Amino acid sequence: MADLESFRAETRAWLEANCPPEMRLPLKDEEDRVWGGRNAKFSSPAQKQWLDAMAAKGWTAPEWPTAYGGGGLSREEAKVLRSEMRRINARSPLDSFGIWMLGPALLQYGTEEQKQHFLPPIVRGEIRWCQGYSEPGAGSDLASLQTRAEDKGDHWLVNGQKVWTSYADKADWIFCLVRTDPTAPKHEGISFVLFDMTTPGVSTKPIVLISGKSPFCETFFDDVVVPKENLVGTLNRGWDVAKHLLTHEREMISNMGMDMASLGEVAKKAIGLDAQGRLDDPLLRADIARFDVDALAFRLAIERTGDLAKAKQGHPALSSMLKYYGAELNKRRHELMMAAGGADALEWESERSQGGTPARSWLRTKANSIEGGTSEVQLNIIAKRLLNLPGA
Amino acid sequence: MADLESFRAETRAWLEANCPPEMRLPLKDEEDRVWGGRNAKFSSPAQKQWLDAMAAKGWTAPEWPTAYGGGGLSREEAKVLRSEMRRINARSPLDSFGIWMLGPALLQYGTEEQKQHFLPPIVRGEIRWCQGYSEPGAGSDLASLQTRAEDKGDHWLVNGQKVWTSYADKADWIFCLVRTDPTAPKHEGISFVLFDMTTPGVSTKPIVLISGKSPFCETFFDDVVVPKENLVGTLNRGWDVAKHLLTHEREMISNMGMDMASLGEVAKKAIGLDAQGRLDDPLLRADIARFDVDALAFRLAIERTGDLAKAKQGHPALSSMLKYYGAELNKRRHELMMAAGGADALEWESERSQGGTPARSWLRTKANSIEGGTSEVQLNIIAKRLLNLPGA
Amino acid sequence: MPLILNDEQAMLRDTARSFLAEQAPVAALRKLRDGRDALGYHRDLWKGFAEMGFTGVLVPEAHGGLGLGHVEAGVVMEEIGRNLTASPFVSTAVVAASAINRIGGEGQKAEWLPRIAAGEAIITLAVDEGRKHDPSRTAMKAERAGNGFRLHGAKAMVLDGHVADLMIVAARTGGAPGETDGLTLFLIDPKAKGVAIERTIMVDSHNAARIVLENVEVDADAVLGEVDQAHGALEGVLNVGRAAVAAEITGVGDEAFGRTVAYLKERKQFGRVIGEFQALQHRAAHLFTEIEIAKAAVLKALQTLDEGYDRAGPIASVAKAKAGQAATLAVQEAVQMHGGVGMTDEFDVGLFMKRARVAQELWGDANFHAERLARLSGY
Amino acid sequence: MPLILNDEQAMLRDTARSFLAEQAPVAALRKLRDGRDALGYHRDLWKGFAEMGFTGVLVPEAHGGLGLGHVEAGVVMEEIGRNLTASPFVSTAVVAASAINRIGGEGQKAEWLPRIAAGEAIITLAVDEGRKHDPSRTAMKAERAGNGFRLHGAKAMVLDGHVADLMIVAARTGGAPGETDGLTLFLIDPKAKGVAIERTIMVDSHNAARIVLENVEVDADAVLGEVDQAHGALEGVLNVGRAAVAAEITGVGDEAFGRTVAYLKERKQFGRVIGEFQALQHRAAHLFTEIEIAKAAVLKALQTLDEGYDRAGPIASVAKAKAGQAATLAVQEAVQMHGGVGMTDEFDVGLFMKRARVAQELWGDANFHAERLARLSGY
Repeated sequence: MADLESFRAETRAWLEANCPPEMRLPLKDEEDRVWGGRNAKFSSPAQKQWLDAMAAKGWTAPEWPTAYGGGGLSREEAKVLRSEMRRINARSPLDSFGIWMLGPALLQYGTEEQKQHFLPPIVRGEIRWCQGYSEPGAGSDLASLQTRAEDKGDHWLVNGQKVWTSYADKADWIFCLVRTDPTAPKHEGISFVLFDMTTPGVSTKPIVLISGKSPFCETFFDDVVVPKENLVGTLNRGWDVAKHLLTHEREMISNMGMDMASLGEVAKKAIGLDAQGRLDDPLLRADIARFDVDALAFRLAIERTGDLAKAKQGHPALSSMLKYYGAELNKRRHELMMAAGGADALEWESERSQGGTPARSWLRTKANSIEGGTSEVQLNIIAKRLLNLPGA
Repeated sequence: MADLESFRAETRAWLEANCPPEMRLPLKDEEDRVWGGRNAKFSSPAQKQWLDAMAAKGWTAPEWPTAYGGGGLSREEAKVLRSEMRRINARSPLDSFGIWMLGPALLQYGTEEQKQHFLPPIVRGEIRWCQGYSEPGAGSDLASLQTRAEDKGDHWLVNGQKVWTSYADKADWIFCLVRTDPTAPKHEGISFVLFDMTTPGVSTKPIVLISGKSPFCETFFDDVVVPKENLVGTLNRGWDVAKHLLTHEREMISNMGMDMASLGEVAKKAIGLDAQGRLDDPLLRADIARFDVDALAFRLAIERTGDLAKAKQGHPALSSMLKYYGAELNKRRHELMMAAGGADALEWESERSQGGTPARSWLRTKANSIEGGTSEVQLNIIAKRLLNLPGA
Repeated sequence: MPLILNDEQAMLRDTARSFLAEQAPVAALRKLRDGRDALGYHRDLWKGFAEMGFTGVLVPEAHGGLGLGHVEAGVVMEEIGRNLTASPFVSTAVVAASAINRIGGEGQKAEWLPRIAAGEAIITLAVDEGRKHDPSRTAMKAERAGNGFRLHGAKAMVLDGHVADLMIVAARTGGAPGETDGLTLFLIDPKAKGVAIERTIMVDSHNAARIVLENVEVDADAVLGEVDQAHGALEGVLNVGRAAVAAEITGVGDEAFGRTVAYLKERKQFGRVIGEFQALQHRAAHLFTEIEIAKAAVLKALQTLDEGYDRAGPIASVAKAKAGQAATLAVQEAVQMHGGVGMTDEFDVGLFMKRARVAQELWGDANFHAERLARLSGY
Repeated sequence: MPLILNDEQAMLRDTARSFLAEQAPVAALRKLRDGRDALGYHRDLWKGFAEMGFTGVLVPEAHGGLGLGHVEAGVVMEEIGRNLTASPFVSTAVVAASAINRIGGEGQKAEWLPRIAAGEAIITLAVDEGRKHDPSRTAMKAERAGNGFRLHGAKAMVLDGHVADLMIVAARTGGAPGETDGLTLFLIDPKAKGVAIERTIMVDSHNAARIVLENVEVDADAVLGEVDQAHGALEGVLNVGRAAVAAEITGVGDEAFGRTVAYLKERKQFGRVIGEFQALQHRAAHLFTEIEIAKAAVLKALQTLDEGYDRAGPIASVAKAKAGQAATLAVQEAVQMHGGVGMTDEFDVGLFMKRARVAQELWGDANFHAERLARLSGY
């Protein structure tokens, strides 16, 4: 504990010295996130400065081993780091599917060479990744995928189509599920491979969402050559890697909205207070108060689930619980944001609404309970794996 | 329309003259209802006076033919009667399973003799009925019933057991589902019979509910002799009668709580108003406001469903919709009543709480979504019959 | 009166349904949006509305309309909802027609009602100023100036503001924001000096604008109704708008629900039609129930406007609140049950969600109306 | 600190679990109820609590207790919840022990804490007066009289009031109802002249009473803590009570849920185990989630009381609100999913519903605490 307290003091001092003031303000909008990659875009020099400082300490991936560029922190230290960052409202220096999703899978299933090769640049935000899982028409039934990888001796030849590939048009590399044994049952014969999105034969087409944004793409593979060494894990056992990784995706989605400004604050600014100092929209106020109870409790449930896992008292399916609730909570948050925003929030293009940010964010959240396994799929998993209900 | 307006004026005048003032106050509690029957109990002379006056006009069953003692009113006239009764907060003169459930079935399936024999005393509140449907362990699967009626030439011999028989210990007669052909498939081979509860071999045992009350009984039949003429409808087609009657049971339950005092009034008295004239418990107030929206709209949905049926634009399964929503609404009403009542409402025996009336009523409502077909069964019916969803 | 449509009303519904499905389906809204149409509605469609008589549904026959009632207006609104039809119907033929017919002097009626019925004038009510609807908070000033008044202030969510031929503007001739006394309605020419109009592109691709009045001078005969006493009359007209929008939003929700049920019967996952999954069945059955209940409240509100205009406040609030809540659930379930495709702009369900959101906000959201009901009920 | 029990705490949980399941299961509550037991708790059980050290969980070792923390008290409370155990644990060993230990003078501590730890004194806090919890509305008067005070007024929902050896009574030495200043806590002997105690039989068959004080005179040394300044200290003690009851109610909800899941696996309808029905599966999965989230909030509240007693207000409110809401859903689903048998007094689930309802109300329901959170957050 004494060590932890001195770690806290050091961390606080370091953050104080290294986190630029602009990086202590809430995100203006989704565009304000830092995703890194070959073609990284920074909306301010402070963003780059903050990323570089954190990456140098390995604190973009605090719990990864230092050998692979990570922070090498214990779980308790990482908690301290997070709480100290929260104390000064420090933004996340880097949003990264590499850190949230691929990294943990590589640490578990990758070869030493793969770890050495891929992890350090991920920590530094130099490779931006996308995920090639879903295929047209497959929906929740992920394992019905059809994209084929033919064994051509020294390489795989990949042909097929993915959909809902997040930021495929902006990503440098893809981690991708392909069918390597078409004769095997559905969940077998699938492998997990990595390849560069600039490989000839890869093309992407953005999908315009109801938010008017295109975070997702359709992605096409036409005779794409993938080196054999880019297979992660065992041949035809890619489903294991995928499930491991889905757990991390779920955790990522369940955390959505945690870095948003408080609803009460937003509503107060938008609507004002009445003579008794209460938000001047009593029913909305009631909803926000109840939301706050749920959101604060949920944040603690995330923490507790991690602590349980660390103490080997957890259950892998608890990530489904967090994914389910986190997604529903974030949708609720944005419904309330829209209610608080009123007429202003309904504008789609004006400067007043920052180009329709409230409405576009609201619409975007509707996918939270679809992507990474629908809420219905999460409930099925809870019923089956945590409650052991029959036939679930 | 002119006729209707003169009917309204006459009705108003008649009610003004004949509805005793005590019968214009809200029910004090469930004990305050008038059920009639051979051993009718009236908690005040006004109750009897009111019942007799209404029964003389046939207005305990306003839409039944006058030939059977009913009011002979058109649907529109009956609506006027109801709205005029509501205007002066007139209580229902009689609560009666005979009027709500058996009567409509007899009008549809009974012989002329049966109608002549049973309906007039039902209108006058002279026979109190109970319903013998559920059997131990059957739950929602009503048709799995085991009570047998053997054909003994001039009579049936009934043996078996029913459960959840409402007020069997207070009822004069029972309408009862019995298996007359044990070899037929589940829904076939069931018949619908009526018999006197004083017939030798009939015994009842009250079931104590969580409300501490015993509105239900277990009912046992041990070689009970039932005259052949007491069969309603076709032999072995009792399931048709039962379904018809269940529709009326559903309507009855969906109307629950409609004669209760307004939640806002109750809460105002219990909790008081704040400086702005609002209920001094802002979140409870929000819940009550939303409840009121739903309850007012639901009352109109009941009316509309009746109007649709009358105009042959309805669907029998709409009764499931009303049953489902009405039950859930009444449960919600009583949850809010308990919240408004606070500590006082938690007392179980005191005079202050009228012998625990709020808590007992609250607990009793929990059965609303179980009796007469569970909410789950109603939703199944809606999915299957109104939405035509597959496999429902 | 039975809580169902009578034969004539049912016929009107069928007529409106086939007319709109043919002339103004969802694709027509997409065309306006994607082409960044300057008007924001189809002029030919509006002519069609006039030919069908829809524009004159609430205009007395003496002024060239059909002289029908609010139920009939609601019938058209519901079909507009089903098709997400963008048109000046609610601003002009429902709210402005009601306002001028109910409150206007004979001269005002004679001038404007025939033009509404003929589809020749677009007229809009400008009432809200802040983010949330609340007429009593009107702050726009109207000071006596010479023979008339000088108006100063700003309005938001003015439907069809940038294409209107006339605006009915609520302004304060007395009292302070928060008070009901001191409100007056004015007929303002959008081309008058000092009027600035900014069209706001909305999430639902329906027309709205912000209006700034900078010392706009009008004559005394620009007053609609009584000076200082507009609050009651305005509430009456708003109740018409609320009930009408409740009808529209019910159409939006019901259509989104219908499309969802159809999808449930067609879409396969894990080797089964997803409509077989009981969890989805129960949610669909619950949603069906909510929508049916909303329909009853909406029809009752419309009937009450016809039978006892002055008593319609509470039921209009019930209808708007209930319809808003049911439709919100309907579009949420629609997107969720459609899964990924429901999130794409290419698919229609998102457009239903967008329209439901704006219609929910218009003239008071479910919170506003439940709150109003609580106040009216004295708790 | 990790948001899980440490090894010692887990061991205490296991001990408490087997002790209570054996000594004070639901059947023990039925026995008290059906026998109309005069005490309302089992005296032998209370001795057992003392022998196990539970009674002294929050009493410092110097005063004969275990000197453990709030997490440990909560661990016992959760097991009490699972078994619906009726005992003076929360009134005496949690709330009164905290109050005297936190606020009391050395003499008061030396007099009462050892007796609490030994299970020899039952002490209760009397704070609420109206139907709903709200300490600031305290109206009971305490006027200066001679060397001490004269108390006048009435209290409701006084746990174990009719068997208490001492009452800690909140009264007003200044200010007016609604104000936080002017509150003082008094130690009152239930046998003192002017004290009238009415035991109230409650829906959950747990002990509660109404107390009327009619000009009850006490010396100055009956004051617990500072005159006029009790509000802050009282809130602190109430936070302990709230977090502890949140732990209990979580136990109530979790046990009701566990029994329901077991029933889903066993009960057959239409030829299938009802746990196979997806609609029920999803509701059960949702409920599981709500309960897990509540558990996290409750543990955090207990840990915060241990780590930073004065910061515990908001998290105690989150815990009480969330636990109340989750348990309410749990008992409702329990009765519904059990169907008819769930409605019978013979079956236990109804008792869980009854206890959850009372515990929800005690020291602020979910509405009270969400409201408090809103106020603390400045909206």
